[in-house]
Amino acid sequence: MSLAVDIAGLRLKHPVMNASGILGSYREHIARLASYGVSAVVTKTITPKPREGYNPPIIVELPTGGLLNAVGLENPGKDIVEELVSEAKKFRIPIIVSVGGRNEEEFVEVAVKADTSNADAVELNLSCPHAKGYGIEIGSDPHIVYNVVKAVSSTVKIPVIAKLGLCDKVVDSAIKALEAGARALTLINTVKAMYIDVYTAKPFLTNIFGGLSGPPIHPIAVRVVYEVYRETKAEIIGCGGIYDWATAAEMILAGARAVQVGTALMKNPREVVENIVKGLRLWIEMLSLQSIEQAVGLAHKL
Amino acid sequence: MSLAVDIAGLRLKHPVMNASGILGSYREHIARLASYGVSAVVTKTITPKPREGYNPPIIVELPTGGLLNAVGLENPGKDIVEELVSEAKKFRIPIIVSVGGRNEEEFVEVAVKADTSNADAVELNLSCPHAKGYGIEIGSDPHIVYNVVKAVSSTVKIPVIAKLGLCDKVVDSAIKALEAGARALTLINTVKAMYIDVYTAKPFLTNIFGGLSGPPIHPIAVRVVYEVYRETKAEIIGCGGIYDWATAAEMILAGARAVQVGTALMKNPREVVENIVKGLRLWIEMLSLQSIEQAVGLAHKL
Amino acid sequence: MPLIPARILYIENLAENTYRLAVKPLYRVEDVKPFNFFMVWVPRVDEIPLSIAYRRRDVIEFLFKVRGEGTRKLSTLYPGNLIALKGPLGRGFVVENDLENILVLAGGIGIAPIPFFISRSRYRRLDLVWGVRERGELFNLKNLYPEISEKFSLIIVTEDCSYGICGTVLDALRSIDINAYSIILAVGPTAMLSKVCEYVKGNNVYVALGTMVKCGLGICGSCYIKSSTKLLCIEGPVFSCNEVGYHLRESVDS
Amino acid sequence: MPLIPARILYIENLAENTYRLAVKPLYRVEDVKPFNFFMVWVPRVDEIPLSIAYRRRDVIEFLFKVRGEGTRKLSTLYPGNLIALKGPLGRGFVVENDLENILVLAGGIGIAPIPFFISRSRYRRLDLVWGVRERGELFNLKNLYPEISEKFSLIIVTEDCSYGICGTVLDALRSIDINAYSIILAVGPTAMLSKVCEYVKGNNVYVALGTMVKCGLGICGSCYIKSSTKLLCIEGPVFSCNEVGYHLRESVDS
Ligand SMILES: Cc1cc2nc3c(=O)[nH]c(=O)nc-3n(C[C@H](O)[C@H](O)[C@H](O)COP(=O)(O)OP(=O)(O)OC[C@H]3O[C@@H](n4cnc5c(N)ncnc54)[C@H](O)[C@@H]3O)c2cc1C
Ligand SMILES: Cc1cc2nc3c(=O)[nH]c(=O)nc-3n(C[C@H](O)[C@H](O)[C@H](O)COP(=O)(O)OP(=O)(O)OC[C@H]3O[C@@H](n4cnc5c(N)ncnc54)[C@H](O)[C@@H]3O)c2cc1C
Ligand SMILES: Cc1cc2nc3c(=O)[nH]c(=O)nc-3n(C[C@H](O)[C@H](O)[C@H](O)COP(=O)(O)O)c2cc1C
Ligand SMILES: Cc1cc2nc3c(=O)[nH]c(=O)nc-3n(C[C@H](O)[C@H](O)[C@H](O)COP(=O)(O)O)c2cc1C
Ligand code: FES
Ligand code: FES
Repeated sequence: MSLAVDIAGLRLKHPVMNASGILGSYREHIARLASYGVSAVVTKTITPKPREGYNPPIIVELPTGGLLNAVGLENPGKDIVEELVSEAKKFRIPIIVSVGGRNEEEFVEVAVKADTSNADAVELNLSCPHAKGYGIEIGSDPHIVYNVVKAVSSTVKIPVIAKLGLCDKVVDSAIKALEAGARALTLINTVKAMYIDVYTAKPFLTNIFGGLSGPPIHPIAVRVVYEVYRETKAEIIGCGGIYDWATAAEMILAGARAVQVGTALMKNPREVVENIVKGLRLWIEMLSLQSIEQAVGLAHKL
Repeated sequence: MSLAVDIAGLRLKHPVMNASGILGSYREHIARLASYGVSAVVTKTITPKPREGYNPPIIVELPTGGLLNAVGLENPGKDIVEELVSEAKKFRIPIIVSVGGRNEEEFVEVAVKADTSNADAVELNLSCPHAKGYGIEIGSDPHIVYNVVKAVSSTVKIPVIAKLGLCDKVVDSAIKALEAGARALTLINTVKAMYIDVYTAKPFLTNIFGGLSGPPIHPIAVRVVYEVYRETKAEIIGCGGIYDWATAAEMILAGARAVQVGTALMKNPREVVENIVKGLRLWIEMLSLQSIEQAVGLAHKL
Repeated sequence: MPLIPARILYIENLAENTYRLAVKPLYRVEDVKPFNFFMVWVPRVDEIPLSIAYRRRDVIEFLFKVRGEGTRKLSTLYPGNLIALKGPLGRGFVVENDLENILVLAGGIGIAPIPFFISRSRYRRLDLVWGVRERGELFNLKNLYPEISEKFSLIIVTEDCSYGICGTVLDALRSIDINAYSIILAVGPTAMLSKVCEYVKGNNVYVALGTMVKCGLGICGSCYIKSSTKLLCIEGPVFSCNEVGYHLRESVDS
Repeated sequence: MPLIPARILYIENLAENTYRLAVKPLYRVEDVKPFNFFMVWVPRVDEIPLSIAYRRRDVIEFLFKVRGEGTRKLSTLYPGNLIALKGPLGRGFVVENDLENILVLAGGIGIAPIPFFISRSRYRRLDLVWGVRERGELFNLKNLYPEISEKFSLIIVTEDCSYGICGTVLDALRSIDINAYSIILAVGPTAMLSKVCEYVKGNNVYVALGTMVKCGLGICGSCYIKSSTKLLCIEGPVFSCNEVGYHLRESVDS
């Protein structure tokens, strides 16, 4: 019985990686992520130049569940990529560099850096809901998605993964990303939301708006994965609200070959990853399947 | 200190009504809703002809929080409207008839029935995420929104409220609805989502997709209310995940003059409504305001 | 209360179109009371309300009759198959008073909740009248639930006179001295319940209704009681005749 | 752990740019330990990490120095104003062993967590060396927290020799017999901590770091310890010198 999966040409020993933006900006972060037991590390979204991000408060746990964040794509810029990749290699763990930009050139610039640094893949962040110019404006327009993915995939040798967020045309954007050469899709990013402190009558985040993550978005993310898989049969990395084996299994049944965990790494990250992996193993056995890959998209067989 | 609000020309003794689809199809439902203590009753969405809705399962509480439903706009058709209105009048409580349709004519048909039955307002459901042809396809296209709202508001005398859901262009749709004569907006409906049972590897709902409601969507709904209020200063009824005074207060601070409660009426509905109303009163006092209307949109004053 | 996956332990044909289903929930189920029911998910086919017929530690039993697509499919599942339960739903109904004399009238598969009701209730005496159309619908209740076999006396009535007393439950009722009972409880087809409520007046007469149940959560309203603000899935399924007289009359007519 | 609104009870200027802030959370706060900290929200201005300086029943006290916009604005708030707390964060650090002799070295506002540390710890003896640049930065610790005034002896050091011993905390440390202590704990500017870790070797030397804290939840990574997999907001802020030697050297150089 095997938990290994192939995704975007990478062979992973199990399907669980971290989601971009959970650590992943510095060498030390990579080592810490490796210690969580993930099968591949995904870096923080890296832009050509360093970005300061927003001033705190940038994050808050909501009384209605989940996390709201507006970090603002803080990152040390593309020069860090080499260091991040070489650190991951020390742990013999695949590394996917998350790439951000405002236009095709910026995406290419960072992706080339990842390529020449021997990263295993790039994940194009086309979907941040709160970093103006860097995010969901791109991913919600299938044509821009096509152009960005095409520009990158025709330049770099390593596999290109497109990360899309919740938007009306997410299925079209997915189709365009694949046409443009994306080997896989990561679905979804956070969902634009906000939190107002009722005692002071003021929005809490400095940026006012942020991205909602964690359990609240899980059923939305599963739906997006299901819809995109149904229309494309693409290789999908499911992301959004996964915190245990069952939330991961739902993603896999909807069509994901691998999953990313973000918010749930906040508490006891090692146990979280270990429990998901263990739980998936038992689940595959319960379903009497030989491998986890056999479970991919199974919910489509009615 | 007053909790009374004016919304769409209706004077309500406090801001809390039920959301459409929580009961509201039969005379008996109206009486039950009245007993919950709401300041106005909103009917189930009524279409010209009776609709059977989907076969069970149509609803499920999710392990990640909230409710997923695909009732499929089951309703007894427009002939029920008179009975619903006259029942509400017995309790001297304003009644808002939720209207559904596949095209302008159908919306007008039901709205006229509401008008001639002396309903206090109609709420056009432009945003159901799971009833094909009846919902979010309409609300996510600002032009269609304009046409439907215009058709209804130029035909009926009673106030028209447009209910919109989460979509990329929700602000544009809101602007169009107001231009077309909507007196107020209800924001938001449920969010398209799904749930897969991992033990049988099958989608749970008969309809596969459903609408997510309850606390998980609250921060998204507050964001939509905030954005729409910022751009339009419209009269807004906030809806989505409200279950206590604080979740209601957030909506009001974001720009809502009134709120609707759906999912939270599942358990102890009388207490839920009473606690929200009581809590809002104490909150207004804490903020040293004279009336709840003074709190509307206060989060925009940074 | 999220769904609870449950594994089928056995499924047994007891009588004509009548099945006994035992399931073992994979997670802990909240405390259940007699007349609580579950929405039972038959994957990709239906979700149907079934009363708890019996509970032995972590095994829950149902008794059901094949009616349509959902119950038919359920009857064809195998031990080991997984279904899912939503519940316990409804308010439950139990008697806990050693002074009561109870008359239970069950019509057809209306027998389903009775074993659990008997097992959990305390009373002085309980007489159960179980009426069916013909003997093929019968099964041996006392053998099935030996733990409660001493707790009640059973009178069987068949409409075609193929077994026991000849006639309907109502016929049997007419020959019974109802003043001997402090509680009368009827479960069965609406027409039968309606007649019971007409025949015996009083606050101590209860009926378990069977309206359409679509959500089970008090939201969709499909289970409303006519001319009442009550919902079966919240305040039911057991009501006193006073509460549902109008509903019963209207439902039978239509 | 969602935000906890808290009302300012009083805010007092203790010394040059130094304030004492007491707040009453509107909801129950989890149990707090010494060296836990809160992210303190100054509405629409900033969110800043502040150590718990003291806790009396449901009142939480902070001691803070004005550094930039956030702390400046905080210092101008009034009693009755509302702020919000995120926490308690970090792992906490407390001594609970009657045999220990503890030497605490506090530089400047590094004194902030010490009153609570003293109040919650058990030990044989605790000597506190508090160093500041000039006497204007000082305030009367023992008067402020009379409950703990007997639990430690205080040595004050000023760099400009305006009060107490003349010199830096490091100068004072050099004149102390460090072998008399089983635990040494230093809180203050990075340069000071770095020198402490260089001067006293051993597993029993601890420093409370002050990296950038942006999320406090172990997610953003802004509080990482150089050449370590540790995060201050999760495993800190107190570390043994062994764990953070490289970090301290690097941070001081840059
Ligand atoms: C609280 C409650 C407890 C019940 N307990 C039992 C039980 O323990 N054993 C048992 O055999 N039956 C019980 N029933 C009845 C049972 O739910 C129906 O027989 C079953 O839902 C029929 O489903 P179907 O798909 O097989 O038939 P369908 O083809 O759906 O319908 C056949 C007939 O059954 C009735 N029915 C259908 N759906 C429902 C529904 N959701 N709720 C109520 N009635 C419905 C209708 O009158 C319909 O004409 C109970 C009903 C209720 C409301
Ligand atoms: C765990 C911890 C506990 C602390 N406890 C206290 C305390 O009890 N009393 C006290 O006076 N100070 C304490 N500090 C330091 C305090 O958080 C900073 O002085 C404060 O954040 C400065 O904010 P500002 O907006 O006023 O200044 P800014 O203008 O933002 O910055 C001024 C300087 O303060 C430092 N700083 C700024 N933001 C942060 C941050 N988020 N985290 C860490 N350092 C920062 C930087 O070095 C910067 O140069 C603590 C810091 C940490 C990490
Ligand atoms: C604090 C934080 C920072 C994030 N930063 C990024 C980022 O830089 N790039 C990106 O593609 N996604 C980012 N995300 C989104 C996550 O990668 C993920 O898509 C989202 O959080 C949903 O997954 P979750 O529910 O498991 O957290 C961030 C999320 C959080 C909570
Ligand atoms: C079971 C159910 C049925 C609903 N039916 C309708 C409907 O008929 N028309 C409508 O406009 N909204 C309908 N809604 C959406 C609600 O009115 C509301 O917009 C949504 O549930 C969010 O509010 P909540 O989180 O308070 O439930 C329904 C919601 C639920 C849960
Ligand atoms: S079944 Fe939906 S309200 Fe009772
Ligand atoms: S402050 Fe964000 S990880 Fe520690």
